[in-house]
Amino acid sequence: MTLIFLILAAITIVGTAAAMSFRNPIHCILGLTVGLVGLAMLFLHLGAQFVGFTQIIVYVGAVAILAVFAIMMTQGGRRLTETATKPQITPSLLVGGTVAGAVFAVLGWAMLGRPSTAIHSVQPVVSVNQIGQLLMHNYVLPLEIMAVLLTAALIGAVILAMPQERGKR
Amino acid sequence: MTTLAEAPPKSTLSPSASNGDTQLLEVSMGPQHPSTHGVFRMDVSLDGETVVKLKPIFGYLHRNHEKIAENETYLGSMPYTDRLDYFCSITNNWAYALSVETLAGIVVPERAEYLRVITAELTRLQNHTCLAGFLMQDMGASGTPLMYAFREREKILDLFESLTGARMMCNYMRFGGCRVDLPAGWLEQAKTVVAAFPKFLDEFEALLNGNEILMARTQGVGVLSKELAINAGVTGPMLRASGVNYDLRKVDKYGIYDRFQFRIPLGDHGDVYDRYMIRVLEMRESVKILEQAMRDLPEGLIQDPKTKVRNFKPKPGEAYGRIESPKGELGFYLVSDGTPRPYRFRVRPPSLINLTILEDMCLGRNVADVVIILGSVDIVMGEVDR
Amino acid sequence: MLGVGILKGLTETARNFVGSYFRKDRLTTIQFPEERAPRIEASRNFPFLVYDGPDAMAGLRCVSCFICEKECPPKCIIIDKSTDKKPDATGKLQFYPAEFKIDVSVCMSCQICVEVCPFDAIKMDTDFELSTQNRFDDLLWPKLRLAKSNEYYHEIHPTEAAAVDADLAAARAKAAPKPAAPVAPVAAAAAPEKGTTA
Amino acid sequence: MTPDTVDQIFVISKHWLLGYVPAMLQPLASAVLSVVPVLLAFPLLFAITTVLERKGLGRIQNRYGPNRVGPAGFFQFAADGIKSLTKEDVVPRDADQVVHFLAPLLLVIAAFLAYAVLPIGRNMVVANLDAGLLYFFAVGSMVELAVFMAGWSSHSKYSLLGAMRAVAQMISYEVPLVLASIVVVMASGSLSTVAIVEAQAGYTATLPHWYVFTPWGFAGFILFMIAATAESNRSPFDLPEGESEIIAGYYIEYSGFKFALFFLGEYLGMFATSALAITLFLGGWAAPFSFMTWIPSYVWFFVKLLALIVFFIWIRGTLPRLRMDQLMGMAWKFMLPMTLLNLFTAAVWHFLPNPLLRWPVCTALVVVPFVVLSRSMKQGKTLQVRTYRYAE
Repeated sequence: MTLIFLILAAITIVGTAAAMSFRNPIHCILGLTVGLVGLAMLFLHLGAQFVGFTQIIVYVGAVAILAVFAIMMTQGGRRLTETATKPQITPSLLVGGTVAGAVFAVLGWAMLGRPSTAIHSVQPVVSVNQIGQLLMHNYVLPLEIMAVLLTAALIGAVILAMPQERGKR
Repeated sequence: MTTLAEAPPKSTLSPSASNGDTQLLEVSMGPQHPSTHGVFRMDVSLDGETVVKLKPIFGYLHRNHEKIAENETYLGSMPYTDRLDYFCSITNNWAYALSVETLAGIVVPERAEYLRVITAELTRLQNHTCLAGFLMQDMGASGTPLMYAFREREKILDLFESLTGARMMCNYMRFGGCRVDLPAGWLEQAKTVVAAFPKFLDEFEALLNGNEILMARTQGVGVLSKELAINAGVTGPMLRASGVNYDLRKVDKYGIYDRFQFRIPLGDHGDVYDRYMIRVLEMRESVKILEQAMRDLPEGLIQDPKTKVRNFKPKPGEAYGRIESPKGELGFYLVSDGTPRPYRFRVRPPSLINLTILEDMCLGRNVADVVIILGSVDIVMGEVDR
Repeated sequence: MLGVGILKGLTETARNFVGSYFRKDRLTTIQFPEERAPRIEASRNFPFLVYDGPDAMAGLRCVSCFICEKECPPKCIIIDKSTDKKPDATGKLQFYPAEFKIDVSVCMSCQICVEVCPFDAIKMDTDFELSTQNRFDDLLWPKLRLAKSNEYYHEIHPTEAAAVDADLAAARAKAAPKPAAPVAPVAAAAAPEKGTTA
Repeated sequence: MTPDTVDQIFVISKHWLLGYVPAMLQPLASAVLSVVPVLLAFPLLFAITTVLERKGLGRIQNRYGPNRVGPAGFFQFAADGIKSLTKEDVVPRDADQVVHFLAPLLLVIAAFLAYAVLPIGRNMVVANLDAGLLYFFAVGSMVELAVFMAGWSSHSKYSLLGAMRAVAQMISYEVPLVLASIVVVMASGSLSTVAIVEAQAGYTATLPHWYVFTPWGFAGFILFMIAATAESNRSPFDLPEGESEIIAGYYIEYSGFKFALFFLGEYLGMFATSALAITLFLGGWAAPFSFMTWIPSYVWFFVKLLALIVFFIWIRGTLPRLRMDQLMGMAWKFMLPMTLLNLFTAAVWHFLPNPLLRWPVCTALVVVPFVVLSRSMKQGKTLQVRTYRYAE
């Protein structure tokens, strides 16, 4: 069990590290994808099928593709040779470091704050059915709010992308 | 737009940054491209997939046809005209023969005129079927309509072979007539082929005409306005699809076309669908002409006996002979200085002139549209580049 | 309604699919090496030289008059005229081609050489299986390769060959009383040429 | 042997083989024994399909199709495979070598992974996942990445155009694909493919309870098949390849066996989506009539699969290809509303227990929007068969 966990963790870490260290943005995205897939597999390993597969559908199938498209459209996939040549202490690095530190601090606090036995406890069996029940009963209002929000975003995107000649005619 | 010519950095993808607002992708379609109908090239500038600039580049198949003809006897140029528009060698022959006959004042016997009409209209049938097939091929129909078109074309080519000896390079017309008379049984065979043709057209139209995808792809695409078509000198089915009633068979009444009852279909929109449909309808009219011509075919000479085969020297002068080839007005302009070779030989190729307005039809359309617009122009590179 | 045209097209292709199993006109392919299309008599490919009698080189009708070489549009015929005269198939002394070559890679099968030949010496062949390994020498056909018998000519173009033979026989019969006159066969043979092509 | 033994022969033999494996290795051996047959069967089906497709297209086009290699040309696939294996593998100099190499692999792997949740026969599924349907779509979304990698890494304009088209098309059609299959999830109450097949089990007077025999199921099936055609880049949605426009699209710069891998990946994707359509709407491995249940379940599965493949080939032999904007318009303006309405129809079906009422209501709910939408699509473009005037 731990061996599988270690492999998956290694995949995730290598993927995300690659995402940070490659120079070609497309390669970074591909590295990030590997990291995301590794994360999804960690979810699956924990028995959370729904979350794992949703992670792949959303992040690999949509977000990574979207990022790739964005990079391709804006930069043409050109290598960023002029940037990131040497690690320099820049404001961005500072901000990034702070955020990373904060995240790690929170995670560490959460893990250390709990009794260590929690990790070895029996895996909760969460079926898709239960998730559906929860979404449709307890959390139906948040779900609907999210749906409205996303619909609004969708309409906004459509309006933004609409050809502008319509007004001229 | 200004930096288009600048070579992109080696490792980048092709979109070269232009004015910062849009990125243009310059794609060279051809000369090796499956749907440029030969060695034709279009330098297309794309914004996304929208064409913002299209530069047709031809000349890859240039063979010096006109200059060769000026160093060749009048008869010797006849087989070369086969190779202009290799789909319609017989109409090419006819246009050339017509101009030489005008130059030398040769009278063509009646039977020969009928034979010319019959073979030329058969040529029109096979050209138009193949064009429709190729157009569908460009639209991605995996060859099915094209194969049906070829199936019918083979029958007509068989007729050509048994009459002229060759399927495509017929070399059939001679000054003052035709080279050979009909072999035994040819007319009956031709009658069966022509009689079966409308049935094939019905099938073909059932396969395609009402097809929603075809309509969506072709209607409103590549619109050519009446004015532009006239100004650009566009001729043939393309011009008629734009709604201009101009068919040399009616205007010039060359040969004996005034003896036949037929109508000229005209389009109202001038888009790809109209160009396709006009050709289909023209085929039906051609079948009518063929039926009448085969019915009325008289007996008699097929060759003006006074015209010499060798040492043919027309009087000094000039002549322009033109016919309605399946692609448009095909004309030959000849200047004779009294020697056995023409002093000047000039072809008016309908394919080339119809191609000149390609960019006007393609601007603002997609790559996919460019391909079918080009397909609907009906070009043969042998004629465009000569 | 959307889809009706598509359904119509689908029935059409289905008809052809089923028809290809039952009807010959829906399956037009001819499986070439095993099957062959029926020969069409008038078809032409590249020229050949006709000879009479058993000996190919002695019986060539060609008298190397250079007309075909001159008239050939792509200039693919190369003739070397002989210096001496040899008796032809009828026993008359004639010039003969010391070498007669056709560059078939240049030839465009227009058959103008056939039309202008006053001696019916050059005709169009129908053999199309001509692939070679060598694109230069093997496509420059010498006299030996070009020479084919009159019987072969009869075999590939029976109607035309019969007419030519009749015309030649008539010409010879006409020319027989005056065998010494060299001009007569030329003039006489020129006229039948019309008959064969007309 | 009883029909039941024949039906379960693969399951039985697997268990029999597992008996010889030490207990510690049994999970691994079980996985291998489940996976290997799938890895063998579907590439073989791919090989057969290439021949069938070429022969079928040939017949549609009045020709024979391949008929030289083996009896009636049936071993053409072997010749093609050997050819593509022995061909030179050309990689463009400017290509991104690593990504260029990985793209076909990822495509084929993703295509193969999808088969894990497809029930090929009774008790014959590699992994009976609780969220099987979700797994299928998750794996399917990796195909897009592979396609993009192929198009981008080749550094060719045509391949880039093809990749953009392909990815845009696949993302757009994934939405109707998922929405069309959700009606089945609503009806069966499960995301597990095995449970979905079981929900369609049973017969009413020899006729099966397949979802395709309900108004929403029929509409869902048609919509699913249209979306599946687009997802697998088949004609008339084969724009990413578009050989007359962008030559071969994203795999234009591939040669040799990598090219063959793309082909394999595409066909495997097509089989997988067809198999999913069978699972969702056509009762999976179930026999169409109750008196035919003695025929083994896997036979039914493959018969249905072949029928769908034949339909794909037929479509390909008939239709020209759509244009990019029309394709997108179709996805968002036709497929999406129709699938959403179909969800509503399925819900109505669920809450109207009276068969006399729910049949006409649901049929109307399917047919009326279709007519209205197709009218509006045609009127927007004023598409029509035109009549022409003649000049004398």
